[in-house]
Amino acid sequence: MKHQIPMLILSAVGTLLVVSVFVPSAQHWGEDATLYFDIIAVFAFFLGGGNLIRVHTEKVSHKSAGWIYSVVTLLGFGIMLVTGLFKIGNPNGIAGDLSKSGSYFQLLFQYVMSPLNSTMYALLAFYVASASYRAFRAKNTEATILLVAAFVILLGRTALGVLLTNWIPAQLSVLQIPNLAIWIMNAPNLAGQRAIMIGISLGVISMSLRLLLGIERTYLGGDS
Amino acid sequence: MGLIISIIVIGGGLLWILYLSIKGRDVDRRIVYLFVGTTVALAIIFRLEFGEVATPIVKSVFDKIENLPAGSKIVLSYDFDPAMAPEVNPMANAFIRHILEKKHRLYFMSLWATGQSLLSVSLDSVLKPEFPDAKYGVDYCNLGFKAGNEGVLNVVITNLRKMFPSDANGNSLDSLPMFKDVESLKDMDLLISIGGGKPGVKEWVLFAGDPGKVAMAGGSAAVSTPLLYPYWPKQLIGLLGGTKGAAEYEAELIKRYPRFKDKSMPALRMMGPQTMAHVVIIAFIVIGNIAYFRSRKKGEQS
Amino acid sequence: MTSKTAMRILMAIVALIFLFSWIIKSGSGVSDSTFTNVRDGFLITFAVFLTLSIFSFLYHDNPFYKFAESLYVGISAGYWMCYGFWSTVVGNFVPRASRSLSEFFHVPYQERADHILIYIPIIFGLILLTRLLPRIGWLSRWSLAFIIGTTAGLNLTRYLRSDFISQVSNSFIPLFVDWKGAGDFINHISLAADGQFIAILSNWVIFVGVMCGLVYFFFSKEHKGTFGVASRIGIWILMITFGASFGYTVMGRISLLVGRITFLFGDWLNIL
Amino acid sequence: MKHIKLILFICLSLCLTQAIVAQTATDPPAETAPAVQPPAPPGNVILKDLPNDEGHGILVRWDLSPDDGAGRNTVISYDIYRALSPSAPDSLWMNVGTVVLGTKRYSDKSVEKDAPDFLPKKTDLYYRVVAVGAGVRSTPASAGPVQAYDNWFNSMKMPELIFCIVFLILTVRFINMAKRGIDLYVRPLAGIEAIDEAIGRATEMGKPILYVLGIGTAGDIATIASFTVLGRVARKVAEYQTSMIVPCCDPVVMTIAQEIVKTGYADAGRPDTFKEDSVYYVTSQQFPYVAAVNGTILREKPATNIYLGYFAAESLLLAETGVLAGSIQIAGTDQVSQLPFFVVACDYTLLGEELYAASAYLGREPLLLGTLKAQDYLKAIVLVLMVALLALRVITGADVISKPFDAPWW
Repeated sequence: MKHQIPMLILSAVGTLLVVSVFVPSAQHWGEDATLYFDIIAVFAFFLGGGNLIRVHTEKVSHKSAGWIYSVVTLLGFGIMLVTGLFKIGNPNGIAGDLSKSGSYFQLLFQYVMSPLNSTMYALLAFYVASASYRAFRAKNTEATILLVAAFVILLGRTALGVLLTNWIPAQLSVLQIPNLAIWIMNAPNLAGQRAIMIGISLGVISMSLRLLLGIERTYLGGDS
Repeated sequence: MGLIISIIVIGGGLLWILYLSIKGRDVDRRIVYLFVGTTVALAIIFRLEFGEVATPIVKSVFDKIENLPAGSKIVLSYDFDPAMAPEVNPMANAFIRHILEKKHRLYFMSLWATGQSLLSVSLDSVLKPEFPDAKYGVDYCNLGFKAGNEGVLNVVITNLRKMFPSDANGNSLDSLPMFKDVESLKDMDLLISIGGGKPGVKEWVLFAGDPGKVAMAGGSAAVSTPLLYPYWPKQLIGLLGGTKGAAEYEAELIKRYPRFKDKSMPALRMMGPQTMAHVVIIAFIVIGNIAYFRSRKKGEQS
Repeated sequence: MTSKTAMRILMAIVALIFLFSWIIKSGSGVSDSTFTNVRDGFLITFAVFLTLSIFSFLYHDNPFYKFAESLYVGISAGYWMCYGFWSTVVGNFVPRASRSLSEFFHVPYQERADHILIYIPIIFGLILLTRLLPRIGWLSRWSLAFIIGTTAGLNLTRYLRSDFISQVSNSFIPLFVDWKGAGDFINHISLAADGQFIAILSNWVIFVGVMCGLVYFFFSKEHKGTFGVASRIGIWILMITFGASFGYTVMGRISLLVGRITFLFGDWLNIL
Repeated sequence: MKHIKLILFICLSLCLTQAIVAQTATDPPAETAPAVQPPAPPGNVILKDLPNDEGHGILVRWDLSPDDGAGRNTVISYDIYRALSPSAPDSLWMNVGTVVLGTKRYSDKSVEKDAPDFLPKKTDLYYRVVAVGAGVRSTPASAGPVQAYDNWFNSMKMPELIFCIVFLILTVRFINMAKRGIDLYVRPLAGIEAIDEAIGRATEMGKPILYVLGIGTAGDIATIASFTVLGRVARKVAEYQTSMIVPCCDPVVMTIAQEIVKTGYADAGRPDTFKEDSVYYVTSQQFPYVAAVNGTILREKPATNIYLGYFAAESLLLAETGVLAGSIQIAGTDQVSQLPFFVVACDYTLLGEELYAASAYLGREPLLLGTLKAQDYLKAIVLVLMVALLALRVITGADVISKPFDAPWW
């Protein structure tokens, strides 16, 4: 019972969506199911929020290590929630666009969330540099090919590539690094991406089919 | 002048790291970090700039927007977050300028909530000051964000109003003139998604461009650009990849419409630091490998 | 003890710098209202503080970083929840569910005969939330099944069309572009980027590359003989692909750093 | 060259005719010409149900008015009207669309019941097409009745359906074969074989195994594939009596992972050794999550890190930290942009499809193996098709094969 009902729901919804692609008169059923899916997806955000509250209040109440940071998290969460749900400071009141400029929600986004988010990513520039220096080794043929291709792309996408190789005559212009970079993107890269894409698509199709047929059941937890 | 100082600092630093690596001494990763930071900072402070020319894959997007008859319907979807913004926001702004300059109708939407907030910034900093005549609901409108990723696209490609009963400001779509002849995204002349994660340009091709048979263009963060190449030129008419793509588009825009010359064109400005950083990364790979092969040789000898 | 004192001194210095920045920024505000100026001055200073706090992680994990990170967790969770509520619950559910609620939220009400069906996702959504209650948590699998069923159903046909059929059909490209006979080809052979030879070469690389790549992903046969050669070429093509990917990713990451440093120099220090 | 000449010639002659027309037009009487005469109506209006739709569309076609682009050249656009009766008064004829000159067809489509121009199903409808000039309108060309009905099959989707059915048949066939005990061969994959080895190594070192499911949701295919592998790993870990850490990025993923690991321990006969807090939820934010996992890696120094699932930018951060901690690293994802970093920094990497195959490899269950075989056969079909069509092109020299899937030839 615990397993049959979810499997039934899954197969029914999935099959409906597949059928709605082929059968025009079932199309609006497919649309409805997708709309429902989107609404359920929002509850996943709520679930995330609920979990966050649970985890961090536990930490605070147990005074476990770093509980003070949990307070910060909860505070941040609470402030964002209040400014957003009540649209505080929104010039258009409750009917206004949530991210209307001037609203506190948008201010918090612009000056708190946005710098945090982008700086987190900016750290990656440093990590890439360090990985280039420490980990990027031409240890075998494969790695060497990867390395050379990466070189050409890195040089080819900047003005330096032009400066270095614009002496090459037009007859051999594909050897100019910017052109070579474009060629790599258009030919071998395209072929490789396509092969991976076809492979992955087959994998996705097969996995979807397994799910619809009820063969793949791990999402229920456990193998049984 | 700035270029010379930068070259001296960067070259000197690289030689020093090369020396240390050959000696077999470990260079602390913090020194690597500091070095990268300094390189980029120097290039930004000295405003190193290089010229750009549009490559075919970028040019084809530009030409498409250029050649559509005035009043064409174009969707611009903000599918990114602040973390990708430095790369893709310049594209979005360039698209807004180009589309409104050509008097097309512009429909904004986003599959990422963060895209919605960033769109607000774009509207205030680019659209409203530079195109004061553009009227909301007639020349442009903001549909806003919906949760549900590709599910949203699956619905709007056949029925827009089912997913968006109203725009981001709560106006019913039927009250906006520019939606009069729009039933679904199939009625659009061009779809542009600007993104870099999931959902992004790929999902737009899969769930909107392909099934709806609508012309589709993309702007994507560099990370996901290579994997979008197989869709070009059939499923995507063109693609702007990373800062480089944005810079090429900005260059093309300025070439055709010189009035934008004094507007901020951040991607063009970013290409200088970009070039310097690429050189440093390549140098790191070379230095790292020199050290690696030396140590391997020593290992074989002993 | 000494490290604690050092930490305190550091904290004080940081606080002083940012207080100073706040005052300067508030003074240089452009708005007429003092409150707005002081607020914006604080916000921009705070943004800088957060930026630098995160960068400080490069040196070592430290309380500043931990603070910024914890704040980020809370803020972004709240952010997405608010958006989920306003865009989907208010935007898509309310207009179909109730007229008075629609009026309250200022969204256009949609009269529909089958509006009772709109409660289906709400029920599934509430079931999903049972995850938070240990005893009936297993119920949430029903909602999960709905979610997975939708993605599986959507993916099945979409991937089939766009990533399988379209990509296979896109691979049937002319292998002899503008072919006017071998004599003509040899007379005009060149390595010009827009020349005929390169165009033909590209198409051959794509055609052979896709085939060899697929051979590499073939699980049913050992990679030996001709098959082995093809799979070897396949993995090389894949490695070039990864190289290109690496190059582009590095490019992207650098752009983000440029963006951040531009923010620090331009918006904060005003030296650009 | 020849073409260019031809084009030039055509252009020239066009200009010439234009000039002559202009000349005659500027003759004095034209200037004071009476109000423009209404254009001739379009001819031969044909109505048809719009194919491949859900029954709310009519395809209207007509022949151009003689004055469209020729004749008096006065047509600017066409208005299309719809009514429920041919004798309806003018006020009941609803304008459902306007198209520019030179257009010969219009799809009248409206699905929403509340829309003012809603097109009802299975109802007699009548249409009028009017040619519109500057301030003048032709007499309407009418047609009808016609009914819109829903189609039971969208013929544009034929290729998808064929492939769906082929795939389904192959899958069922191989599953049956596997169930009957016929041995299905799959070649060894280094990354998969390394997993067992790595668990052994962890046992020897007395250090835990870190299993990261990525930042995907429970609905992502990569995550689902990873779940299956997690089950096997958990069973092995329980057998070897090692410990494992599974930090999760998604609350739903976490609860499923918890149950999977629990089941794995139970299958190994050691349900008592399962610790609930070895599978825990960190946060659903990407970078805070990575920072937390990195912290765990540096503190615990796991013997093996397994990263399987959906990964984005965190791939590089995790992998590099793993290198610093000296762990053996096995990774796999279907995110192509992250694969290079895994390839560079990890000891073994499952590339794209190999990740999906991993569950079949580890379990060797007939059902999973069967679908893997079906995938392979479809790949084989593609390969054969590519070669065959290439041969066909070389033999016939025709370009007919370049669009076998594009055109609706069926």
